[in-house]
Amino acid sequence: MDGNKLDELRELVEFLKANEIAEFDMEREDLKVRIKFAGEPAVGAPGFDMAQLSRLMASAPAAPAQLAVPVAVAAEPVAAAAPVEVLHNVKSPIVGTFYESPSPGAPAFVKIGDQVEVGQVLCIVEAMKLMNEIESDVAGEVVRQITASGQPVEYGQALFAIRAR
Amino acid sequence: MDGNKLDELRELVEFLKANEIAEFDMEREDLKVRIKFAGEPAVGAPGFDMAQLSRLMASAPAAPAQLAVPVAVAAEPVAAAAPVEVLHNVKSPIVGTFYESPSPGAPAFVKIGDQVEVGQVLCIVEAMKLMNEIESDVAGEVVRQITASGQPVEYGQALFAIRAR
Amino acid sequence: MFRKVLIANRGEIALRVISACKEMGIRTVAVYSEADRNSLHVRFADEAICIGPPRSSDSYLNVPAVISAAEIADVDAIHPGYGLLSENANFAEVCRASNIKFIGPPPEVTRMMGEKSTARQTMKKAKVPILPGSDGVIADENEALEWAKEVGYPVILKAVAGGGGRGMRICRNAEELPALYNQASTEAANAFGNGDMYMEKFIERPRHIEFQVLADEHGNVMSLGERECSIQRRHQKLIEEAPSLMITPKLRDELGKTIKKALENIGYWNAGTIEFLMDEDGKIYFIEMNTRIQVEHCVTEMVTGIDLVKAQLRIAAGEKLSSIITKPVEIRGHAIECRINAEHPEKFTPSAGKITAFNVPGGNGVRVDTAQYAEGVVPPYYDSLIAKLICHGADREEAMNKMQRALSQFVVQGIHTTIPLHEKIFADEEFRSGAFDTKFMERFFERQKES
Amino acid sequence: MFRKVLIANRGEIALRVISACKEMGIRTVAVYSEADRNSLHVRFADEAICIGPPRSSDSYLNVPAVISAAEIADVDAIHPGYGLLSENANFAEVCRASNIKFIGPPPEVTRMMGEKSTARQTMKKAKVPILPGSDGVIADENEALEWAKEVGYPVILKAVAGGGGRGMRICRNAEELPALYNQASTEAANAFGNGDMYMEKFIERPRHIEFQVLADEHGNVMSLGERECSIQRRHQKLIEEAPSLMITPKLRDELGKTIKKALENIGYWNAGTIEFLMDEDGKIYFIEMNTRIQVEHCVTEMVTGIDLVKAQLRIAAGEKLSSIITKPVEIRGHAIECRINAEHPEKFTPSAGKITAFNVPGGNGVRVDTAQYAEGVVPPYYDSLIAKLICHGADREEAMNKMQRALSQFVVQGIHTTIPLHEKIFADEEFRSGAFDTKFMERFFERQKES
Repeated sequence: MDGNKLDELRELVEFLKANEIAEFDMEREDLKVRIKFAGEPAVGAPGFDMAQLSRLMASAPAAPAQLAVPVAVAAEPVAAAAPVEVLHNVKSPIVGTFYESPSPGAPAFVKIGDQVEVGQVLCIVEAMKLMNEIESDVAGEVVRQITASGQPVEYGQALFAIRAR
Repeated sequence: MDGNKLDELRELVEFLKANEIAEFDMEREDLKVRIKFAGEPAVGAPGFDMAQLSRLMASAPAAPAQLAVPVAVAAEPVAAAAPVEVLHNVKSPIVGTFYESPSPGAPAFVKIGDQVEVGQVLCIVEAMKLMNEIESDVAGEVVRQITASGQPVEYGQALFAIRAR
Repeated sequence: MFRKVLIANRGEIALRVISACKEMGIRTVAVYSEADRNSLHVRFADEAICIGPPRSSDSYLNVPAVISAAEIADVDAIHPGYGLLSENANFAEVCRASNIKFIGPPPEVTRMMGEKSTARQTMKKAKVPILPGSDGVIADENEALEWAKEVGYPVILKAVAGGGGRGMRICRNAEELPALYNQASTEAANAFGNGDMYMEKFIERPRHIEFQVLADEHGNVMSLGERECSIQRRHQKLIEEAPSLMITPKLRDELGKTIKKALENIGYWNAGTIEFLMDEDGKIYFIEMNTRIQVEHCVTEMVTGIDLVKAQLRIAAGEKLSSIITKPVEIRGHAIECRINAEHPEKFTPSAGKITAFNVPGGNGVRVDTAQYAEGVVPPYYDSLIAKLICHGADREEAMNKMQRALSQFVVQGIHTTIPLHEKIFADEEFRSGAFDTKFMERFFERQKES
Repeated sequence: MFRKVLIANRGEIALRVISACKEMGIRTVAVYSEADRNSLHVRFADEAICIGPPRSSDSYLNVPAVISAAEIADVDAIHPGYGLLSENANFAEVCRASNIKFIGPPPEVTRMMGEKSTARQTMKKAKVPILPGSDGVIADENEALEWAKEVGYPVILKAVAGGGGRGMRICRNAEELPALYNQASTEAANAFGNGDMYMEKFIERPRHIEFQVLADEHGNVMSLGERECSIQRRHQKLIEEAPSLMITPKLRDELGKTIKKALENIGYWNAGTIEFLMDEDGKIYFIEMNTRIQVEHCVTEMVTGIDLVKAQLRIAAGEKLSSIITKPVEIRGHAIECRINAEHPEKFTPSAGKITAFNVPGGNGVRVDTAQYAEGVVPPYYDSLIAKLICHGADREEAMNKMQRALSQFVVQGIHTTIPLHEKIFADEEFRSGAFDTKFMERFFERQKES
């Protein structure tokens, strides 16, 4: 599927979501689509969505990943497109300041490409002068560090993307 | 799918939502669509619909006829249902008081079953002490007198239903 | 008090009047065109009657249709709102002939004040300062020179039949006058088929200041202070406020007394507004009178605490001013109104259509007068005002800050509105300083272009 | 003044504080739970930080999360709103330790007034009339008899650990007291594991009247008059108004002076409310003090013209009352507030869900404080207040009529609300007469059942 088609599909999916459609089948000479949404449709669909969305994008990088899931599902039956990889995000369980290393100048807890285990410390989030070690909740390879060291993070904000094994 | 098609689809989905349809299948040479809505349809769908609707029903019998058209189209492929008869409504061109006869006690201009011609006087609407003769804008049979004599009528209010010939 | 009132208007002012009636226990009848079937004034009235197709001339301006509706609904009185039939003396006469109380001044007075030169003479006689100028049509360039000498330069020549700036010339001295006079007269003759000219003193940077009055049907008149309406674009008011920074309590009091005398003389009643221009020296000149409730009446309500629409109804029902306004009028704090129009905020093209999101600001000191709602439709047939946002603060500074806050919380999606324009005006230093005039918007647009 | 304030609350009060800050040029930081991601307090704040999952205990009541948010956003001060952390002295102490100004009274005073018996003693010492009763726990039935003799019958016995009516008995004479005392004490011991009892004078038909105060951090206290909050259902206020019909200017003045002295003594600062019960003879008794802004603060704002939230911010920034309130406090007109809850109007079951249509009334004298909107969602995790509708009129009659009009124009679809209940109350003769008490709703429901 080319970029154009993908855009169309995205538009379609958003449109269906906005209209709270649960299932959608369409067949044409050149295209056959079947879409089924997981769970209930997004709360607060229309309304202030666009503004909200931009805020979400800015403050919580986790959001787009969430949107990506139904698109991936929809694309599957269409053709042998390259599968969209779903990575696991380790999120901050608390509000605070993110640090990649135990102390200034020290090496980071983990670097890109590292294999990590469940319970392994990935970083620190400082809250109220306390250093809280954040452990990985999945075993796998560190693919991306989403937040820069020294940056404030809110509850639920994604810190690392990990390819689970 | 081109933009045109997407617009069509949007129109279709909105129409289905407005009519609180839960599932919809359609098959055509070039297109096959199946739509299933999530959850129960919204209470009183958009805006003030229910109140609006009842007012519309009360004040303008024309409105439901308009709604009927797309429903008929949708129903078409389903079965050979009895055709819904579409009668022509003669509407009041002015605000005033409706009288079926030229003076109290006199016989009515027309009665049910009468054949009327274009331009034939059907009734009087009194406005500002002036008696305005209302003429038929269609030739055919008087099927129903919608407004009772002596009743106030607003602009566009239906007075007679006529089976056009 | 009236039992039942018909509101011969639409939009926010119709709903404003309906609300006042409801609060007074008066039944209401809305009239509407086919384009306004889903409007809130239709929804919130006790009864509603469709009076015609969308075009105003076939519905809201259709006198027989409105009167017929009043008759079949059996109302005691008609409130005309502003615009539409509100200053139509013939309509008021038909109401009278139909034994329906017209909520406004007597038609004779409306007619008199609608004639510009009659209004001028009337006010002059009552010692209201009027804008110096020729008393009527100027015969030729020599008479023009004489008048100009008397009025004092600069003067402005205007076509009697004029409009839109055509047949209009500003003259700054006697040398250039004859040529300009002849140009303007020729232009007017070509454009309007009438080359008649009159002359007025030209004020380079006037402020628009108007006084709200109430008068009962027993000869009592009261001034409720002024509004400043200098923020205009092409003579359309955009922002109004009360009080004006230019009117001292002493001047307010003096002008109030003069106006009172003038209106007592002419037998005025109900609500009205006397419009003035103020020159650079703070001198004030009568220009015209509006014989109806105005769009911007709300700012006066906010600072005086007097409900002007209720007062209109009570006056029309025969009550005396002394029973309606029982305490001396006091001006408290400062109120500003923004007109929210369905227009592109830069191009000013009208923007009709369906509103897809509508969030109205609320909270302390914020008033919104609107008949719009989420999923509502702005029809293309009528004026573009969809809401009035009024903020009241302890002083002008607080009112402006409140307005900025409220504008930022006023969400309208699906159509364009003037909200972004107002946000820019309220961030403008000249506007905030209060030292502006009716040419403000021109300078403002220049500044916007530059930045 | 503060540069940046964090609002540790949600819903209408969060938006109320954000609006006040905006109008004062202070940057705002909203905190929110995952359930409130699409809330207006999040949308209209300058910054917003998610502090936890939907449950209050994990987010809005989570002190470390709120403080961390304040630290990463680098704010000067925290406004706690009402409910949640607003009367949590520990939270105020953590703020102090973290060098963040808590916008409210000092934690020592909050703690003192939170202790019922300490508050009573404090007020008694300052000559504020308190509800007669036992000074603390009653040892046995004999002591109970002695206290009852001193207090005067009828009296009410209450369990120290009590709640929900259990361990509570009304005694009308000495004969029945011993048995009732023992029953209540046993019941309390069974229910709460603590049989300790205390006694208060029982008022059959009390009115709930409360005084709003402001105090600066320089020892100055000011009373802003009272609110009447007798319309309650199960101790939840439904309708509040100002002024109370039962408080004469003389009584208002006297009580204001007494309260002023009492709060000066204890070193109170910021906004607070002194709650009283009034008996059938018009005598007034202190019951408790609320050390925060209250839901119903708006009615006081409407009649005094004083912005209480702005006053809170200015006080917390160190300003003196004399610079905040520059003129003597005057009560103008009458204001009434209806709490619009997302509840079934007869069964009172909470009604969370998506709002499908939302039309807020506007116009003259109508104020709406809400954070809801069309397409907004009422989450099931928090209290059910979705809007406050406040009407201000020249007198109580006009305010009530305005409320009826406004209620009829307040459209909420998709969820149930208490709007229909309020409409019935405002049509009720007893309510309209103003001669009611805190038992009003019980009688009202009886009447509704009968009709």
